[in-house]
Amino acid sequence: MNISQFTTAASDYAVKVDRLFYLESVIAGLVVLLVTGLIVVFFALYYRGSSTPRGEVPERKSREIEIGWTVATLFSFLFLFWWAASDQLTALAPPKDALEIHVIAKQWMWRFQHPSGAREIDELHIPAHTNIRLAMTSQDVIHDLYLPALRLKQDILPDRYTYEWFNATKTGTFHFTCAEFCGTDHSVMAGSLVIMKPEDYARWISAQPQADDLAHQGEALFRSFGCSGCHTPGSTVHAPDLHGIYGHAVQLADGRTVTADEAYLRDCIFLPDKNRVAGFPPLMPNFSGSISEGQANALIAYVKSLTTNRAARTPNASPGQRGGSPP
Amino acid sequence: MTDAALPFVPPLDVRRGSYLDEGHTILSWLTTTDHKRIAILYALSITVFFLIGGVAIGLVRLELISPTGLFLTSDEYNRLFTIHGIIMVWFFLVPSIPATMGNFLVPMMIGAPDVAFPRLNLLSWYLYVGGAVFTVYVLLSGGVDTGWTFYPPFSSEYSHSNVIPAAIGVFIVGFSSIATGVNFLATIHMLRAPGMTWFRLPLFVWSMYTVSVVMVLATPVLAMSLLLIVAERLFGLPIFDPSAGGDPVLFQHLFWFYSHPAVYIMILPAMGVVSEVFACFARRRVFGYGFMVFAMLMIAVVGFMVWGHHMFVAGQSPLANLIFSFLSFIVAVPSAIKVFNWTATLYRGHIGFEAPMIYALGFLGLFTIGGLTGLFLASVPIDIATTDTYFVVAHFHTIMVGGTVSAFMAGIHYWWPKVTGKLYNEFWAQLAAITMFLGFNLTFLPQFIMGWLGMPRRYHYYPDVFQIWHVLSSGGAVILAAAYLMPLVYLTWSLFCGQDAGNNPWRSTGLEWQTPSPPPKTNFLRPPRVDADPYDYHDFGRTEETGGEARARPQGEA
Amino acid sequence: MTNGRQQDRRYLWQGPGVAWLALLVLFAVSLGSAYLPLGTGNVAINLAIAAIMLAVLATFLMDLRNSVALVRIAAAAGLFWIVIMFALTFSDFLTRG
Amino acid sequence: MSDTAGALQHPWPDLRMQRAGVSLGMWMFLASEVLFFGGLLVSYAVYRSFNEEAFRIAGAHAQIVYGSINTVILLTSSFTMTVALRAATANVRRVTLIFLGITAALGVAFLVCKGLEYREDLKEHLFPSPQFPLSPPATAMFWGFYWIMTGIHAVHLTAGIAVVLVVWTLFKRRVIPVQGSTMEGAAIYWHFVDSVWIVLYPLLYLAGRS
Repeated sequence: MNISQFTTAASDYAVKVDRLFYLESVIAGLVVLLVTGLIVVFFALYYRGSSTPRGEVPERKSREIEIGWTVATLFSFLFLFWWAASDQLTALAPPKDALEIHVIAKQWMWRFQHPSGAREIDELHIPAHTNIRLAMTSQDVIHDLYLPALRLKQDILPDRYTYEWFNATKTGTFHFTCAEFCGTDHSVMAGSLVIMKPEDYARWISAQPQADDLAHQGEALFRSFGCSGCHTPGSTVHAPDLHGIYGHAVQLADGRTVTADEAYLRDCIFLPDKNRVAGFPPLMPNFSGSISEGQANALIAYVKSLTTNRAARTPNASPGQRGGSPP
Repeated sequence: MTDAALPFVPPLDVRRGSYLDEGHTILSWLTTTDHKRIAILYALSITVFFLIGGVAIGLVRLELISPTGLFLTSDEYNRLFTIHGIIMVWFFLVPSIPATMGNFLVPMMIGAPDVAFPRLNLLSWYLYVGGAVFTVYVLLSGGVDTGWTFYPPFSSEYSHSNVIPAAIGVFIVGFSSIATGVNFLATIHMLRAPGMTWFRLPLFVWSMYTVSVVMVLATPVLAMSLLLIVAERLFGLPIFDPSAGGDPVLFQHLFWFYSHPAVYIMILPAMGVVSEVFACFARRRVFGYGFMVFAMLMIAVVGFMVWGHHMFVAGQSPLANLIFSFLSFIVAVPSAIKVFNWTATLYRGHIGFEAPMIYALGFLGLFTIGGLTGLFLASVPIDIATTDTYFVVAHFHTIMVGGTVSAFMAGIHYWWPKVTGKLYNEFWAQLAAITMFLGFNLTFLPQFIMGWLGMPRRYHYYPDVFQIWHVLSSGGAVILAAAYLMPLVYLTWSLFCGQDAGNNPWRSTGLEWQTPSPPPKTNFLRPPRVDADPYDYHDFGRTEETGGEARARPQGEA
Repeated sequence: MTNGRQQDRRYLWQGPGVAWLALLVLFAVSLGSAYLPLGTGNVAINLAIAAIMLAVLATFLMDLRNSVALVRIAAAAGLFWIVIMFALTFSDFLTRG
Repeated sequence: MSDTAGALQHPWPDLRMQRAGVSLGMWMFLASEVLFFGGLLVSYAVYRSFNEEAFRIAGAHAQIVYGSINTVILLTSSFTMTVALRAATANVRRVTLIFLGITAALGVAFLVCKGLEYREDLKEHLFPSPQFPLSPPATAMFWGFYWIMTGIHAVHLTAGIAVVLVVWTLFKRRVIPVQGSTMEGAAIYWHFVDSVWIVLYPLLYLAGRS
């Protein structure tokens, strides 16, 4: 293993983080030099028994000094905060068009699912110069996907999605690892991040064992778990139609309005009573235990693929009252 | 140094009539309500735990010499660093300075015969022992592997180790610090000697005051968060269980609401100690006394509002990250002021190079480094890159071990003659102080570097590219261990063979020194009255050879 | 003498008695209001009444009214810090998005 | 009045200072206790704000009759405690002893009532377990809070009763004079336990009544 697998700054963001780090290192170095320098000078001048003249420091002067360095410190810290915060804020919003890869962490391994349906374990291939968004969840305890070369780290929680996004600029093989203590084999829960040229990635992904893409897998599951029995327009059971639901606002029974994102859809599968949609009876069975996180990802991908175009074909579909007629 | 007893302190035979003579049986110690004796009980107990915690981390550092381990399984490794954390935080660092020096000195520095509630004080030690019993049980029955942070759902559902007794032990010891805090606050408010106004309080007393506020208001939240973990693990009450809608991040909020202020519980007393030491050995009034007091109050209050900087990657909202980052930069300002003020205290002084001063200088250097790396971690992007790596490990050890333990040692050496009436060997003490500083830096500078390079913490096996840094760090740890053991030997030696110290070997102007050493049970031979500001060393400095003015005189003699 | 004695005795229970009655009335109002369909208003009313009850209890039964400033500061400190805890914890939960 | 001297304890210079000190110490302990319950309350608030509906469903199953009776009992006990304290300060020993006794009895009555309530709850399997009858899952969260909050409160109350009984015995046997600072501390603590209940009652019993 080579140290550059950790230290290479493989994205523009990583370069910015390094720049901030070096800036603060220089400031810290100067302060340490200042303090040590003063101590050495004072020791030399005012060592006990030395003949340097000493007198009182006037009250007024010492107050001025005191206020002076308080203000100076405050402003330099505010400056650092401003710099750090602007780096943080510009990196905040993930771009809309990002390539989305699902990450499932469990004691003590990593599973990745590409949009094409290709799966990997403890190894992640991604294209460079592409916005990548990792949608991550855990099957057991808290983990943390640490990508040293990208200077990124994000905890991964059970029953919740967290995200990391980046745009890698350097190709090569880098290290990634778990950074939140997760039990016995925490220290070996690691793998390699392979950043490839986009065309190489395209070649690589097409050479993967033929698997249906995630949405198609989801479609099959949608039928085999019996979801389609209720969630089809015209079904006799009164259940919300799912076409075009992703990304749109949903009115809930308790008066709240939420946006149907991955987390919401996931909750609908595992905690159906948590966010009941207004106007529908609580009939949805709880699938926690019978559907795995991986299958849930496929189902969610399928629901995301159901566009409004098809929904438009069904008559009477209006927001808040999606789905067929009452039984 | 010769006996420089101040004129009005009767030259007593040191041994006779001191608090040490109030009873020699073990029972007399176990039932004492004298704050000085309770301080000694605490000092002995925390030393035992410091050694246990030290052995645990010694094994860890030995194991880490090789990237593939030497003699431990991963489970054993995880249990060792967990027990190291639990013991060092709650059974050593939190009680270290407050329960020993604070107990001994707060009443003496304010001119009181004892703390406000002497029996509560004894109870607090028994609570400590109660918590200690659970922790020792955990240790003997196979340990606990959650890390000292007890994060659910690992601690509540997945760990197969002794989480419940470990949490109960910490829960109990928490009430010991609450009791100590309440006691100090009541003492400082109600029992100051005549003339001892708020702005005549020595900075050590102010540090005890502020730390007590933090102890009283932060510790209960830790107790509650641990209680909820126990309730979930023992009875299945689903408070943090994600499958019932619980949020593990909420636990982290509660935990850090205590555990970040806990860092200030560890560092504020250290600030108090070195303020005393700097003033005495530079023979100089502490520069900017008012600002020093204000800075400590600021730290105690704002220190409660920064806990979220431990959770920048935990799934906290970006806005909360921003707020906590801002407040963390703000809380660094008073710490910086203190560093400048200590440095400025040396200006125009008569600086001596005795052992306590070397330890205090070690504190100043390491606290500066620790504080500055704190700025790195307050910056969200750098924190995201370095949190949960050795960079963070090195940062907080520099504050809590480099800072607090150096100051603890400075205090031990400074007040050793006060407590025991004996002088230790100055040469060995200086050697130990310098060794400790060098050993510390050799241990933790490599950790800063490998942390920035990407070495995650709590790792049993690690990529071999980091081996060189681990070996250096382990080498430093050996030196550090030697430096910690040396005082144990020469201080014990001084108890039996040390020279008598006289009442005031450092010719300090502190009120605690204006009474025989070791002090009588009632602390003062006559109730003191205070008529000067603290650190009245300036006259003292000029008339170095003739001895100085005392700041307090017994009532009726002034 | 006897008269003064009796005055003393009345002082023992009179003030606290009024406070006690006030607390019982407040409790009844709180209980009754809980059955009105007010949505979130119910929680608000219940908590407001609880706050008033705490104030009555602290002022008249715990005698905070007559205690030294210091004791009042200690009591206020608890409240101030709990506000910090709520504000900053919710700064996360309410902005998670 | 002659026994005032016996009330003064080391290291206090006089009884007035000692009483102020005990009262201050007790209040600081209460500030600590406020934060202790604060951790619980903030958790409750977070979860309730995200599970409005579930908490309403779950709250409707709390035994409001027992809860309300207990509220009246505790409010009354605070009243009797205050009378006892005032009597003690005025050095009226007999009244002090009687009202302390009533206070302890009311405390015990609360616990008995609570025990009956717990029995009902358990009969309905409202202790979170696989047989837990309510849904959605966050209802179990509400009941988790119910058991923890009432449990911790009951522990505090038990401690309060023990303190009151000890004080009563010490007064009865004239070990310590009623005028000392002991009564002060006991009373403040008792009122605090009552205050906690005043907050818990609407959170646990009044959720989901409308």
